[in-house]
Amino acid sequence: MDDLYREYILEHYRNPQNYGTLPDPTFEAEGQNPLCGDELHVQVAVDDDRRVTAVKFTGQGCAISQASMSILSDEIIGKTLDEVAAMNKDDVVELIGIDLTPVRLKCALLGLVVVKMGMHEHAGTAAPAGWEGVDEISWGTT
Amino acid sequence: MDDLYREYILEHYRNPQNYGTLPDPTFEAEGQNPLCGDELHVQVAVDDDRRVTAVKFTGQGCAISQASMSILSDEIIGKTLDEVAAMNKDDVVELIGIDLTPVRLKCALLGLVVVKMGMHEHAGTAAPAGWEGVDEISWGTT
Amino acid sequence: MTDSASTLPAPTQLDPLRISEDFPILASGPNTGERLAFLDSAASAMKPRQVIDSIVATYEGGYANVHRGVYHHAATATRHFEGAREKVRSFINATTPREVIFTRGTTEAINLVANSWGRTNLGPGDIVVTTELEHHSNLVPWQQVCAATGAELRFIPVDDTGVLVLDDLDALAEGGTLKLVTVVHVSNSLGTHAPLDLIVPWAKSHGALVMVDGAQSVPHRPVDVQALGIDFLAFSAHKLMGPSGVGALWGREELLAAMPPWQFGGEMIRRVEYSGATFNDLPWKFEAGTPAIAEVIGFGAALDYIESIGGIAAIAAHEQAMTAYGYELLAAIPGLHLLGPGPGEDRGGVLSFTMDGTHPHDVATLLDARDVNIRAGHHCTQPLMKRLGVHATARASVYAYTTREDLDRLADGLGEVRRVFGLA
Amino acid sequence: MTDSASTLPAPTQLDPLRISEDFPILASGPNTGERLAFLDSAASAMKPRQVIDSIVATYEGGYANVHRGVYHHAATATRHFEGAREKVRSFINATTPREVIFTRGTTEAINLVANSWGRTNLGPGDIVVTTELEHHSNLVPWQQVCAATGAELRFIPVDDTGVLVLDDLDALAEGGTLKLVTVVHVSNSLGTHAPLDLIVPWAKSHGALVMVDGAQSVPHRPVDVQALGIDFLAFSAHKLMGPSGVGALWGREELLAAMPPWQFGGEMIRRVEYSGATFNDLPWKFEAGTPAIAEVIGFGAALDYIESIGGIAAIAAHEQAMTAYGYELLAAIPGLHLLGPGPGEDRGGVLSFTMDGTHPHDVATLLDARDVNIRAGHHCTQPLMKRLGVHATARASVYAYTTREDLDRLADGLGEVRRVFGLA
Ligand SMILES: Cc1ncc(COP(=O)(O)O)c(C=O)c1O
Ligand SMILES: Cc1ncc(COP(=O)(O)O)c(C=O)c1O
Repeated sequence: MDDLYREYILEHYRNPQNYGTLPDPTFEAEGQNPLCGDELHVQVAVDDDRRVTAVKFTGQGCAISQASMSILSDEIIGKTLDEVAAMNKDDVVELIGIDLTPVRLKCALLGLVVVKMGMHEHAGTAAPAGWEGVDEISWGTT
Repeated sequence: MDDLYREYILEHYRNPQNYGTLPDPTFEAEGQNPLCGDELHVQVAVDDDRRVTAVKFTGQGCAISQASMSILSDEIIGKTLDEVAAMNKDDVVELIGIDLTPVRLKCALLGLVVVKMGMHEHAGTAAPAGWEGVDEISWGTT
Repeated sequence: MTDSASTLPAPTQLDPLRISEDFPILASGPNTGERLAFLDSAASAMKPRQVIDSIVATYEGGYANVHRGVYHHAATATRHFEGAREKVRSFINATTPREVIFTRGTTEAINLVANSWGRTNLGPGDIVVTTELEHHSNLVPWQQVCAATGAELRFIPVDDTGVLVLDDLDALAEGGTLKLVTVVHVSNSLGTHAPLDLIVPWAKSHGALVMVDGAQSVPHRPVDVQALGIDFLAFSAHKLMGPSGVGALWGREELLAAMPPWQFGGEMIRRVEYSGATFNDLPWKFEAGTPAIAEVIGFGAALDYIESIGGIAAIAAHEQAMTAYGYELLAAIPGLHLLGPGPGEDRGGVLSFTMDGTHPHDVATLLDARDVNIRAGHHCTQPLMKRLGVHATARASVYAYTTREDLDRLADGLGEVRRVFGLA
Repeated sequence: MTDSASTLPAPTQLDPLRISEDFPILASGPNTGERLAFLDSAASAMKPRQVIDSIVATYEGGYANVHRGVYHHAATATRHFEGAREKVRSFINATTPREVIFTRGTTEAINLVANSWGRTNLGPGDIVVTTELEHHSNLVPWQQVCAATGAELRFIPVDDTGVLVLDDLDALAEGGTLKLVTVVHVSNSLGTHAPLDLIVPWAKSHGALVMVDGAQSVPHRPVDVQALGIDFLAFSAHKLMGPSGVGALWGREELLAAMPPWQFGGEMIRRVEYSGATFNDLPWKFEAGTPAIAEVIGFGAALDYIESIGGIAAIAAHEQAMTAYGYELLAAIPGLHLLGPGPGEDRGGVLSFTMDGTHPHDVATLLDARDVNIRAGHHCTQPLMKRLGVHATARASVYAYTTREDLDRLADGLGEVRRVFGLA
């Protein structure tokens, strides 16, 4: 049972990285997983080269969603927005390193989806219809 | 296979008794079995003692519905209306003397139902809601 | 509960381990090989071999489309199909099988009433009363039909423990015409039992109809539609150990007879012309298209199964014992908060809880590793969750096959969850 | 049929006797113990062991309510359930599984479109065109929605053989706005194949949508929704050897996305408050309540089964051969009149006939004694029967498991019927 939630996840859950708010974010977004009530509010600051300089988030929910966001926030700082845009389900799965059923995978992906929704809004491009609409989360293919 | 449709049934089908119309019926009624398109128009003459003196019918449909009506018409001539009112599914089954699935039973009962509908209308009493509504034909109990 | 209770024979005592032998899926859990401690029957119950066998028997030995076929298998399938309707009638003590409409489940049954009865009987100035406890399936259809017709939807409130507050019922009927009161009989989220003995007379005194969402009551306690004095009842076969894909609406005959059909097509017609159609008698008027044949027959098999293990009263007694046992076990866990009515109250076999420092989804995931299955989330009652100030709960629910050992494993697992999260 | 046909590999030749071994119910008829000559697949097909096994496997080893459960069986059931959606997508070559909505069957799928699309898009001055061939399920819903919205329902006529007359299509679009053309792909009563290659471009030239009732085409011939250029397709699993109680609506994503939900409850919501609700994405927006879990999974198993015996093109070829054979046999019987298109034409595997001096119900009853199962009646097409001047027909229909011997027994039986009725 301990394997399922490695110490690594639990540590991020108890002491999330980049928790809080930014004074002057370039963009921000929030999202919920209506299935379980997980919520995240994410703020991102970007420099002139479209490189992420800071990320802060607040939220509440399960260990998986909150820890994944914590791990993700560390990961994307320093990346360009194009690099972030290229990230997908598999990257998140690899980052958190545990096996998840589809329902729990949605928890893990919430952070990335919220960041991407913020990027779309910022860029003025059409965002995916909604949380469930994100193709990577389609049930049929996992 | 011959057993199923005894010569008796086929004889009534080919040469129905009391086929035709009455000049001066006491009451008449018609009915269809919407499942198979069987149709019957029945006329009944009754004397002052409420005893059936004549029955005539026209119609078209399967051997079972037409032969049953033919057999029934012979049977009810001479009966009082109260005696006719007391007739039920079992009486018809006994009269025709063959085993029927529920769907075909509806064919066999069409004649009795039409006669009873005519009696109700004549008496001014509420008729059963319709062909399917006749309790004896309820699927669950056969 | 009633004065005459002592004169009734004591219900059979269920042996859940014996009963579990009828459930192939319980024999061995997918993660441990141990017995599956399945504590999510409120979402959907497992199926006994008798129900599975019924489905196989239909397809292997008596299948055909129903009602119109002349040949042997068509007659057999029709007889079993309509025989299941009679079993449902008898199970809820309806007066005639014409009052039993087969639907996909509770949700479709409620949508049928909302669309057929609601759209013809509701208008501006009319009031529909429901409760703050409702499952989305008995809430959203009424929101929609009220929005479409101009009727107003009002709520019987709950207190902080999720018990209905009936103190000011009459205020709910003020300023309009109360047409319908629609109530979940037993809450799937909390186990709260709605006091129909108070609600029904109140509704009737206003000339309103009463619809009951029986999804969580019909599978778990005796429900007698005549004794309750209600007008509509909706429930699902999959929650009473029957197949998925089928359920029933019961309605009083004169109401159903006056309602227009909702779906149109084969089966439900009497006579069709290119220019229009007339419709069949009850119950078929409301059953358009080929029905769920093997599922309806399996529904009947599930009701037979309930009878065969001692009947619904015996199941209710067993669940009451299991719920009391589980309640005590959980209440003893530090930081665990049980929601809903207390252990002594009349309640359903649902134990909903939160645990400090853990999220219900994590709790359920960690328990799954031990083959203890519970549900986590809002249980399709988002507004109720918000009203109670929680985002989600963990929920364990019991049934005929639930053992004390299942509940012991739940409690042990929760102890382990606390250790994993550094709480113990 | 197409220029490139010769470059396609010839479809596998089916061995119906080998295939019949997969169907337990065919092994022995209830009246004679002989093989069941089941010639009523157009009403509902029999089920192979593979489909029955799938249902048993779900209930014995992978059952739970879908989509929300965290535990192992819930994940398994959800994966198989959504996997079936992908199989349906692939079978009809839809672009995404979001376009596949599970319903109880064809009838519910059509009612969904009539209520959701119809009530939001139709009004006075609008025209819905259908055909004189329609099953009640694709007729009565449109009568109802046209009556409710003020739109007008018009009919593509048939000639005396039941073939659609397309000579004066444009007249059907005059004096109003053509919004929808809804057509039965293959007639269940006659076997008539609707020329969608002519009807679709005509509808599109008027800016209308096209809905296809695929109840009798999807199980029997390749149907590619993209190649056909249509907008909605409805069909039933029970007619393609899948379980009862389930079917599908396919619709183009942008149309479905713009349509309001029809039924309301669990599954189909995103966020619910006491005061209102927002709805889920496709396809779940249209799937309210617990779905037909084991049935949907069994639907997928039926599609796998079709693949495993050689695919839908092979079934179509086999049926064509059986239909031609049967046609010839029946045409040789004195006093027997075949309805519908001739043997050489593109037609479905349905042989509808009348026989002088006999009624179809008597024919079917007498054949049943020999375990030859056919249907008799109006086949849920009362107006078409009237148009063709018959009260009822006898109908034999073929499928993958149909053998020449089944058809020989039909012909022999019809000879016997004639003797019983003193006609031979
Ligand atoms: C052409 C056609 N359309 C619609 C239907 C209705 O299908 P279902 O009864 O499965 O809803 C049928 C089958 O009865 C059919 O043959
Ligand atoms: C109280 C209650 N009402 C309604 C429903 C809906 O039932 P179904 O999903 O079977 O339509 C459920 C089950 O989810 C329930 O628990």
